[in-house]
Amino acid sequence: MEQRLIANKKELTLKGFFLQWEWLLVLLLIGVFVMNSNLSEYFLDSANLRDATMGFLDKAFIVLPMVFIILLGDIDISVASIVALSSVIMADLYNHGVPMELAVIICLAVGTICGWVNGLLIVKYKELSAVIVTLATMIIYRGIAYILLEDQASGKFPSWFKFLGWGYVGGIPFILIAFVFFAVVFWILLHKTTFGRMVYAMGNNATAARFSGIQVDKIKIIVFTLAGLMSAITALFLTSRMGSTRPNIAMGYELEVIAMVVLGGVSTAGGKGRMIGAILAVFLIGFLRYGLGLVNVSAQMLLIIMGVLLIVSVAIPQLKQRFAYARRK
Amino acid sequence: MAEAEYVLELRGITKIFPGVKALDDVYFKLKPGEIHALMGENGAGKSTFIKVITGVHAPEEGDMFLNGQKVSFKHPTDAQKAGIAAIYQHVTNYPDLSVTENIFMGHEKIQKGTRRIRWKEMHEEAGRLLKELGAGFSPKTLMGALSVAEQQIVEIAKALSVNAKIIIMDEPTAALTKNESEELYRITERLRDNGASIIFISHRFEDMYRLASKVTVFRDSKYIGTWDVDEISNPDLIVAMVGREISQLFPKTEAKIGEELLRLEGLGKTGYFADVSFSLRRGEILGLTGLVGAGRTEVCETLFGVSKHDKGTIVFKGQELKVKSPKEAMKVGIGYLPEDRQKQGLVLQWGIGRNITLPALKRFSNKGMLNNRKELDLAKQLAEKVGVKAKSVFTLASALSGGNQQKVVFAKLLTGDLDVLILDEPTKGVDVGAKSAIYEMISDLANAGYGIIMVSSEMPEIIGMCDRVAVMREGRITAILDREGLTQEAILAASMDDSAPATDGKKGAGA
Amino acid sequence: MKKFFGIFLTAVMLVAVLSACGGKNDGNSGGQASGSPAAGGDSGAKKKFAIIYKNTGNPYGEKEMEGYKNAIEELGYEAILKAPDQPTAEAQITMIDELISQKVNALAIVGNDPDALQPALEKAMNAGIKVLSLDSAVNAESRMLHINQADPERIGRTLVQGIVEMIGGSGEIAILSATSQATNQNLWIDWMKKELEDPKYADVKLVKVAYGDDLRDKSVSETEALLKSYPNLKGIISPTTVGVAAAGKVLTDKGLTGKVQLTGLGLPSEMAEYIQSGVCQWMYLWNPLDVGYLSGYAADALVNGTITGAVGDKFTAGKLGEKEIIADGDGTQVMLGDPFKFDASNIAEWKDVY
Amino acid sequence: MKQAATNSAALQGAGHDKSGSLSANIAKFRELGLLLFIVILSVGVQLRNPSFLTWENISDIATNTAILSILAVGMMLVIITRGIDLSIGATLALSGMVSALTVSQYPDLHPLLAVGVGVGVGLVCGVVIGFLVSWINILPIIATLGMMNVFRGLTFETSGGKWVSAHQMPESFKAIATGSVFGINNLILIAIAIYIVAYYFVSHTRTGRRVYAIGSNPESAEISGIRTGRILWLVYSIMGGLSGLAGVLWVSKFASAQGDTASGYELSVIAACVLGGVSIAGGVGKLSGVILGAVLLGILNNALPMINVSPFWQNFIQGSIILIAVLVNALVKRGIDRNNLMRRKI
Repeated sequence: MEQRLIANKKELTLKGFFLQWEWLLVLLLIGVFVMNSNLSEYFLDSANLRDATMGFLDKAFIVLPMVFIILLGDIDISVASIVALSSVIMADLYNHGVPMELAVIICLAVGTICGWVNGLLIVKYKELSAVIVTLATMIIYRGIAYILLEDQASGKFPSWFKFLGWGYVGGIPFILIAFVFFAVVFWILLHKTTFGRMVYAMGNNATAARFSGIQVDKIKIIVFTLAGLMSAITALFLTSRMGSTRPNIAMGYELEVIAMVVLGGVSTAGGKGRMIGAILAVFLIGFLRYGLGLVNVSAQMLLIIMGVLLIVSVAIPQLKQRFAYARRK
Repeated sequence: MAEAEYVLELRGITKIFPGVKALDDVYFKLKPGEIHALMGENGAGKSTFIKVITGVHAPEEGDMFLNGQKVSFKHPTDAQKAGIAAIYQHVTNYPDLSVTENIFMGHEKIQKGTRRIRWKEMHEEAGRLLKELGAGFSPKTLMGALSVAEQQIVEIAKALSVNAKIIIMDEPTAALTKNESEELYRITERLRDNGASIIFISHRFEDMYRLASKVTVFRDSKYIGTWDVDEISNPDLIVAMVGREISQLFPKTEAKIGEELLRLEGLGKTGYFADVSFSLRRGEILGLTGLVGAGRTEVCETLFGVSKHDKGTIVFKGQELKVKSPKEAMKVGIGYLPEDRQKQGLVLQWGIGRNITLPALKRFSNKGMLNNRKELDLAKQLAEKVGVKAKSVFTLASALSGGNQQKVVFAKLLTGDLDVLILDEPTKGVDVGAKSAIYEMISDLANAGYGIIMVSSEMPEIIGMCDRVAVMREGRITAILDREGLTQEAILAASMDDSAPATDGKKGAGA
Repeated sequence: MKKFFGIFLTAVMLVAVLSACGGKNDGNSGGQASGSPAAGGDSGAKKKFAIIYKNTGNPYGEKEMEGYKNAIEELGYEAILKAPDQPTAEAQITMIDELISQKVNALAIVGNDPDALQPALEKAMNAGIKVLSLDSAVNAESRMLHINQADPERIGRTLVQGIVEMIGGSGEIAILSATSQATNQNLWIDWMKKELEDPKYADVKLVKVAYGDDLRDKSVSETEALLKSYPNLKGIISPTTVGVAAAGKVLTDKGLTGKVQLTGLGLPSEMAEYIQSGVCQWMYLWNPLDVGYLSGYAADALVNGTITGAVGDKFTAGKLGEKEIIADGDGTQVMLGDPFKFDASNIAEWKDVY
Repeated sequence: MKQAATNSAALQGAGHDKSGSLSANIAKFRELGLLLFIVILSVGVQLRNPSFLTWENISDIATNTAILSILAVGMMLVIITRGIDLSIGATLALSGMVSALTVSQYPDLHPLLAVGVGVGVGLVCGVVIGFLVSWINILPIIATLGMMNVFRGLTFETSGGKWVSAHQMPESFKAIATGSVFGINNLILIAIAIYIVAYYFVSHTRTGRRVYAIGSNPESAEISGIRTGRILWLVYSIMGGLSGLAGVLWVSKFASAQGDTASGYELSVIAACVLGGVSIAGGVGKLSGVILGAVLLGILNNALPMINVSPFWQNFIQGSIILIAVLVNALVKRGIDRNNLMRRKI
């Protein structure tokens, strides 16, 4: 067999570079800004924009690990309940005299454990889909929160805790800084490490990944555990913003998070999509909501808009395939 | 309609899948009431050919005539209506539904007015068909609970139930023992006598000699020729199928056999295989053959830590080996080239570079951080070593031909430092050119001191490549044959014979 | 090329969606707020008064917002009405942020949680916005003034007196409340319990407080459970609009009219049916229109400084006349007046109002 | 409703798995287990509260379970095809609201027409989802998630924030849910009727069986020439239609239509199916099981308040029961497979 040389440099075509979902999101983001600044004179105001991020970034922390989960072709609908449970436990402990610092650590621990349990159940019972497992744990985790806090709303945290959700560092909201930090960490984890590579492999072809010596179960558990941890982090910021917590906080967050990830171009079939897309989607949806809020669009109209946006954003890649296929025929 | 000379005729059929030409200008003629063998090695394009006939795939070029009329099937139902039925190689059934439903799926018996399913009739009809085929199970059994052979029979019953004029059987004997095959021959002949024309696909000569009056050969998705069975000699047929003389195809060089690497002692796994024992030494190529479903793949997967055995021991380099995952297996030095490279071997949506480096991420990452430069260099160097034909390491694996895909999977094995290579059907669905390249590679690896287990159903390559051959049947080793005096007959006898396993020193107890 | 086509398609469709929303919310904001807030320049001059209700699609809330809007428009200012789709504090916090950005002059809120809104509302007050709560209060630190639809004590005591009168002075009674966290309901229930401590209710026994979560199905099965578990139950108090209507429905379907008495706080429109049929002889509610209306004038008074929210301040609330601010725990409040009693005699004229 | 359950179970037995096949037996055994659990639960509750097993209470449970069980039929079909539908709560609300508004406008409208309106609206919703899933092949969970928001929003829009309440509805309309034929409440009768039709559909019509075929093995469904797309579309339309019906019944039962009607109800319906042994992996699911699952949930909702379980425990208990049920399912399935292997003589 004659030796043939194989190039190992990627030939970059400009078109290839710009024809990416992410660029579309950037365009849309710009579109949102233009639209909003036309709709309301309050939109293009550095202070407002800055504070707006505080309003929608709390749930964004869950988006980061959810990217991994959906890349694996799974889904986790229990995250919102994990937020509630870890937040409630933290508040409850604090009000029973546990120092806040410790309570915070325990909050993180609780979230992590919840996520780990999800992961464990999912790999131990492969015949159950992640949807069903997390559906059950979703009800259970929130159930525990109710048992703990019953009808109380628990709060009155020390003043420094308020800083998480409301504080600024050099005029920049702390929550924004925190999000940027985590976003970078998760971006590196997904795109620059062996771990991220393995996740992609599993998402595309779990069997092949296994035969290539990847410990698929271990990775899956880690990913779901990460989701738990980040939910706990969301719990911290959300609780701090609310100044008090109760068992029914963060209702419906799981759906918003999934919507953001999908809009970010992460394929629900697994294996396709990038971190940057999801991050863009967070800001896209966030600023869209904020802008529409500024002109007092009714809540139900917002619901409809978000629903349509989600459908359209998943429909498009599918339609593209259909057209491409039709062409080949 | 028998006035037409051919019930079925295909002219110049070409079918292209993204990246591959699955059928390249092939011809086929089927006379009424004949059994026509269609032969060729795995990947010669036989299965695609059937799917074209049954309307699953629409060909890019070529015409199809039914009783002289030109037809083109838009949809499988069209083919069914035209009286064409196929018994696919990978049994396609509904495990959660009853046998009756599997038989009648797509053409249920329904009441005229109410459109109600007539269960009673269907069950009776199904029962009758099964009895004819000499099956012992009730038509109300769930399909999932049947054995491969039993499911095979249900598939045939399905074909009977539509009293098809043309019946296509795709490798029906691949998983059957001698008696079962005999049974099948009987059934097939009766079908013919009832006026059906049968396309019988196989790469087993005795099937052809036993049944067919004509034989057509495909190779590398091309049409090679059609002959009367009694016209063509065995060697000629092999040349037709394989493309060249066995001797020049298999560059088997005598490697020096070294110390023992691997020894299985009474290995068993409930429901899959029992008391499997053999040993493997450096530089040796051990063939592992037998019928499909005889448990060969299961044994290999156990060695590779994909699944666990529940009896016996594996001895690797002197001490007992317990691998719980492929990762561990690769760490100790056992590599596996899986049977289905598309499902188990490759990430088709990825470039070949990433595929090659997947098992060896550690080698070019430090503390988990990837080093792309190093990765690409490694990928390039390995891809060239195995002679993959591709533009760059970013070429998508899905865009490669079967042969090149297989080479990529080989390259994956070369990333780790291994001692034992398990190659499961290494040349399945690979064109002749790539085949000889792969054979070359295998014997080089043997010379380089690897111990190689080669699983295959292809008699020629087993005979051509192996130092010793272990034959399995129904989960047991029935014979271990040495290179000298290695003949198809001997292997087939050991793999198909229904008499008590010809145990080579081992007891046939347990499980 | 294909790909380009795909992307192009994508862009077109998504932009279409966005512009669609753009279009929608123009039209929509017209309906939501009087005067288009999008109409830049002059809207800075016009004072803006915002109100946030618990959640959208609740007629009681619509009425309260309507009352507020009426007041503000009487005063010739612009009113902004907001309500999240779910009754959660998170959603209200976001809306408060949006209103702060819009530099509204005053913000009236019906809290979904007494404490959770504190940081947000404090931020609003620091931004110079006058903050008051109405109907269900937020805690004293996070408001300047609370508009109380009726004295919780009066509500609690009146309801107990009512049911006791209906059941003829003795027997088992139960309470069907809203969610277990509802601030108002819990407060009223406490007062009911206090009233029941009075010796003259010696043979009236409160057997259970059930929670219907303001969900129809749950309220119904909770009521049924009450009837099963306490066969000789004589009366039910349900201080929540959904609960009392659900209870009325159950009693009607089971033909327990007259056997088990029902009273509570309900919407006339919802309850008309059962009051006319006698299932519920009478029930109470204040006029949400007035609650909103009063809040509107209070907000205005806060903005133009006639009041600071301190005890003793007085202001005139349009057609409602002069109101005085009184203490309420560690905060201050304005009392609308006593709850209004609806019975067979007057329900007909109210059932179409709200 | 109970008897509907049992006899449809019997009939189904006649339908296909009356064989000696082991898995079939275990599947039956599985439902018996569920039944047993229900009995034990009932007895336990009965001991705590004697008024539980009264005829009146049983009929209450049945009435309250009727709507759930109607929805569960549709959801079973959806899940059998390896899908899921999160939008039914919203669909229910929308169609309920529309029909309520209609009757409040035209009080002398015949109740059947009102039902027709509701079903119609639901059907449209279902068709839309079916289109998204079968033609644009969007993952069901995502498609229904998005449409859930849309339908819910539309409900608020159509109602303009108002509720439609008892006095705006004509007696005839309220009678749909409250009326009864020889002592059996209409809801129960409707549910039974639906189950009989559904039973006929899944086990005696071609299309019905093909729903199973698709779920059991989509690839070979294609090869044997089943038009997968159409059947998927049909299934989601049925789901929508049933949600529409449920919407009307709901509104008529509670004599009130709100914007937030039945939000989150989809979870209970899915739970009922999962409890009833419908496999998310597709292809498996029996009406007898589903109805038992619905009844079990109905009993829980009714019993927990009656035995004074703190309302705060109810979430946890229901969640745990669902989890346990699915785990048991999984383990039983493994048991079957292991047995099948054992039977292979080697």
